[in-house]
Amino acid sequence: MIKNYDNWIKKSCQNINNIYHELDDLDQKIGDGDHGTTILKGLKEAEKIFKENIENSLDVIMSIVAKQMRLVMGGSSGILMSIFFYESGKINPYNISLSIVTIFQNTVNKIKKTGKVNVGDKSILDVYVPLLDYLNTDIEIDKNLDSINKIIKSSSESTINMEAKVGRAKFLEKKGLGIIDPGAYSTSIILKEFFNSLYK
Amino acid sequence: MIKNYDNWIKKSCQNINNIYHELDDLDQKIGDGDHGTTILKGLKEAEKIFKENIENSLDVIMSIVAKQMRLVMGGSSGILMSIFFYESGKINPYNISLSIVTIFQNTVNKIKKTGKVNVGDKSILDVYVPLLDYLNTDIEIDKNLDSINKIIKSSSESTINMEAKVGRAKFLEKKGLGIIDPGAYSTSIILKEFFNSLYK
Amino acid sequence: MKKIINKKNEIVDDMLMGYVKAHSDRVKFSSKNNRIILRKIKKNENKTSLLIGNGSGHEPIAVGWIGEGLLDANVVGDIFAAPSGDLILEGIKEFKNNKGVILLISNHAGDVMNGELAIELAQNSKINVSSLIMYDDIASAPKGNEDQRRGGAGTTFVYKILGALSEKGADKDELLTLGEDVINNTRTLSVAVSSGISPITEKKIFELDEDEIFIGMGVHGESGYGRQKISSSKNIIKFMMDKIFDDYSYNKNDIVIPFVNGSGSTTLMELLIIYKDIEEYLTKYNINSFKPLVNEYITTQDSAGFSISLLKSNDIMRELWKEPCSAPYFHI
Amino acid sequence: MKKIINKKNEIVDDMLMGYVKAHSDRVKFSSKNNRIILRKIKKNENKTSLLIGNGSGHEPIAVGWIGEGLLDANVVGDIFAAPSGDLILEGIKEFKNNKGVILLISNHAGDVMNGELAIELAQNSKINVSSLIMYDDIASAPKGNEDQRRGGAGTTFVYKILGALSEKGADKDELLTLGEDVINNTRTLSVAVSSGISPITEKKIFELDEDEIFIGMGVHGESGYGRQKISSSKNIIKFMMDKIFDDYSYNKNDIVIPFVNGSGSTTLMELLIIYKDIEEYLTKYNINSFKPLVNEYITTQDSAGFSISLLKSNDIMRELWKEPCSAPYFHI
Ligand SMILES: Nc1ncnc2c1ncn2[C@@H]1O[C@H](COP(=O)(O)OP(=O)(O)O)[C@@H](O)[C@H]1O
Ligand SMILES: Nc1ncnc2c1ncn2[C@@H]1O[C@H](COP(=O)(O)OP(=O)(O)O)[C@@H](O)[C@H]1O
Ligand SMILES: [Mg+2]
Ligand SMILES: [Mg+2]
Ligand SMILES: [Mg+2]
Ligand SMILES: [Mg+2]
Repeated sequence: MIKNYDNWIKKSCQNINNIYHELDDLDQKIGDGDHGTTILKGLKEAEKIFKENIENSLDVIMSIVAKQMRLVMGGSSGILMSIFFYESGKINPYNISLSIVTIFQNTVNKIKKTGKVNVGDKSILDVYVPLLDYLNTDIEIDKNLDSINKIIKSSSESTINMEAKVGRAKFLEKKGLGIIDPGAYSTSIILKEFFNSLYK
Repeated sequence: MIKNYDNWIKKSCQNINNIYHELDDLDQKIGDGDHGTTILKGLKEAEKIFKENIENSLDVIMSIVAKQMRLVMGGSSGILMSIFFYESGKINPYNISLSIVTIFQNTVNKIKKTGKVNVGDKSILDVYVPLLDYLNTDIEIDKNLDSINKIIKSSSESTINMEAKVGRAKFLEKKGLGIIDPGAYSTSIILKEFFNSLYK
Repeated sequence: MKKIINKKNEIVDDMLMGYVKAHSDRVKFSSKNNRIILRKIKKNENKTSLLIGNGSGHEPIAVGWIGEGLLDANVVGDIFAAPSGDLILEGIKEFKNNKGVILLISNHAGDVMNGELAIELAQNSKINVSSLIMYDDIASAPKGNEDQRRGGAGTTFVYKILGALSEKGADKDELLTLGEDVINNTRTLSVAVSSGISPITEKKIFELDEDEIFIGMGVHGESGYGRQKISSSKNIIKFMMDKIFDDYSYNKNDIVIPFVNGSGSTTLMELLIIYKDIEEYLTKYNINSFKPLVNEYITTQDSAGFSISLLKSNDIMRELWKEPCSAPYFHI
Repeated sequence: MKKIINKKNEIVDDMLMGYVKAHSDRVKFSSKNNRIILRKIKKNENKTSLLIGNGSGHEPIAVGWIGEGLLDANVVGDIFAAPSGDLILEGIKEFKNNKGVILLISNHAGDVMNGELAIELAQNSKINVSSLIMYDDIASAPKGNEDQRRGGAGTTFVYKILGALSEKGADKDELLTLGEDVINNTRTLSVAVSSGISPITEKKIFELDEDEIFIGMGVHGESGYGRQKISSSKNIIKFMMDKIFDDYSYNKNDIVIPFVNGSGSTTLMELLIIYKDIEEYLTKYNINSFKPLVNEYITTQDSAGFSISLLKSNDIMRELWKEPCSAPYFHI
């Protein structure tokens, strides 16, 4: 499991590294232009911290990773995006599927509470919730990776047509309409890698 | 004589009003971009003050005019360009030609002293000195107006090929080379009108 | 990029190093973390400490406001990013033995989330800390929803007035009560004239046409009342003051403290002209001004623009507002 | 034009009105002329008065520097234009019964011509006045011709130190002697990063390419050491400090007062980073810094750029430098 997680974080970091400029550009349009730089910084730190703490149990590692991500990222995205990393440490190797549902359920609850955010507000939540809904239909994850990837992709893209009610975009003239939410986009990459690393 | 002077100042003001933008543009290139605005302000004030004090003798009028020009113009050009206006009040109606030579001689002396400036330094002095030299050749002014106008024009244009040793242009990379000195240009207009108003 | 800096990812740390070196007689780094800046000499533990965590890029606020009669500490985030709750917690812990601690929070999502996390963690550690969320920007939420408004330049009144009162030994509750009172009586409206360049993205922070200004725009370019053609100071001030007067009821003989804040490259010449027009507007309504502040205090890099903040004041507020303070970049 | 003003030809008068209104507790107009700004309360006639005439557009200098421990008066010219000698004379006459008067003159042609005229006229009226011509900009004339250099940001040392000494009752000669001493030990070098817009011409004051800076450029865009590609703060500071160190011999254990002045839209963040690099440079040579000044004090509208000034100080200078003063826009 630790190997999968190590791989997940590494791959996420690599993928974000390839497109962080794109994320900055999106955030430039509807925020302050730093989302790519910020999440990349967080993931690089996560990769480093993971390695440094590899002797510990996964939940300990991930709680340290999450805290350090929060610390280096700062802002709204640090505190919100580290939630999934923290929760992910509670995976149960003996019942992965069930524990994943719990992880996503807790992540969604915490994001909602911390971010005072709802579905449709144009944020990372708009990726987590459709995915949780799908996982809640009792599917076998390993046999439905394609569907999962599709849901992740389409739900992050669905933020294009949303008007922001949270984040900096909320204060824009057009509330970010027509632009994909950068946090949702980066989250989609991270979640895709999460499932790929667990099951491939 | 008072009528001629009134006319001189009015005409100068009109002419400068037509081209003060051009003077600002020249000063923009080799100074701080305000010479046209500044000299126009000075001449407008001169016109007003002249009218207000028209009951006085010419030398009294012109000393008040000069002081007010200096006051509203400020900067280097106020103090330097008002000198001729001050000296011009000392014209002798019974011997115009001779007194004009004295006026120009005194103007040149005072500009040199106040401005710490020499011929060739790219300034208003480069208009006054060639003219004074010509006047010193004992010509009859009224019969040589064309030559006078030519000298005024060519001497102001000669500043194009000078490198500034005074004024703001002195600190420029090319020391204003290639650009006519705005102060010399405006002075050429004022002096041309001076002779025209006296003799036409 | 036309910014004089060294490595881009070290801007904030370099700045703080320069700040602490330049004002070593008055401020220092926390021994625990170089993102926590403290007064050189800590006041005794009977003081209710005041601190704030905020993103950088808006200097001199708040890092420049550490000193007697103002802040005890500032926790500094990256450019335009609130510091994490964990870091703010470290800042709060510097005062764990103090009678009380107040964490000021300017109402911006990141600052609130991280601030609240820090408060929760600190309270778990039995530190007597409370937060005070400050808001004043009338363009960011309508009348009736004041507490959803964002923190703008008017938060300065809270910093300064609580700073002075805490110095005199007031306890936390007294400070919080006065703080709420100041917030309730503060209104701010800002206008953007042209964008500065972000040192991170190296791009303009927002776009405005050559003849356009934007009334109510937030510090990062977020919208308010919208774009209009630039006009005279008098016109713009009338438009803005009318909006402020629609939002709060000022009465004859009220005494307000006006604060005209420049956002970076708007010149002091302009700010003073703006102040003149504001005072003339107030005078027409028979409202008096008390010790106004006119300068650049909360900037967004080299953006051009300004904000008007008004505090409808009482005697106590005015007394505290004019108290001297020793912060390197706050001057009354 | 992206400037918030009213009528273009009333900019200076509007600004002064705003200034006097905003700081009515400390400054006022002369009853004779609204271009002469005085302390609200005149010090007694035993004081040697300090004043200066200068063009506007560079605020807060010098109009913002009127107050106890600094200037007694400022005579304000139009944008970038020295006031006429006649107007400066009016300013001097405000102190005609004082023990002595010093007219500070920053070495720029217009200021000198008009200042000298004023001195001549005032001396004719039997006022005990002298001028002190201040220069410091090493890019404007070579070593050996120091007195032909222009007045730059380093003139600030003269204002502040003589301001503090004159407040203590020193007489004119003592002040002039110390003033000369300060001037002889001051060096300034400036760099332009990008041009602001002149409120008169509505155009850029000078032109620089997107990746270019200009070392030694004067406040209106005049040339010095020339253009170079922008590089890191460390590189630029090394280049500039090397030039300053070529010009004046600093020794181990010298104590210098550093002043980093921002010319308008250069951010405080940058100025503090620059200060860090300056202090590190000084430290390498074992030179100590004393109470540095880092902020925007002498600006050229919204131009970007900065200058470095160093005063090699002695005990007396340092004592006077750190004295408090009450001017609305000078803070030590
Ligand atoms: N209240 C919120 N709830 C959920 N997600 C949020 C919230 N606020 C911001 N976000 C997410 O954070 C992203 C921006 O992240 P980032 O640019 O790193 O932070 P910042 O806005 O502090 O610069 C947005 O695209 C959005 O997805
Ligand atoms: N020392 C000097 N001697 C003679 N003429 C000078 C001197 N300095 C400046 N001038 C003249 O003044 C002109 C500039 O005038 P203006 O732009 O009105 O003043 P400023 O330079 O104060 O803005 C120059 O073109 C030059 O002819
Ligand atoms: Mg962002
Ligand atoms: Mg000029
Ligand atoms: Mg950010
Ligand atoms: Mg000028």
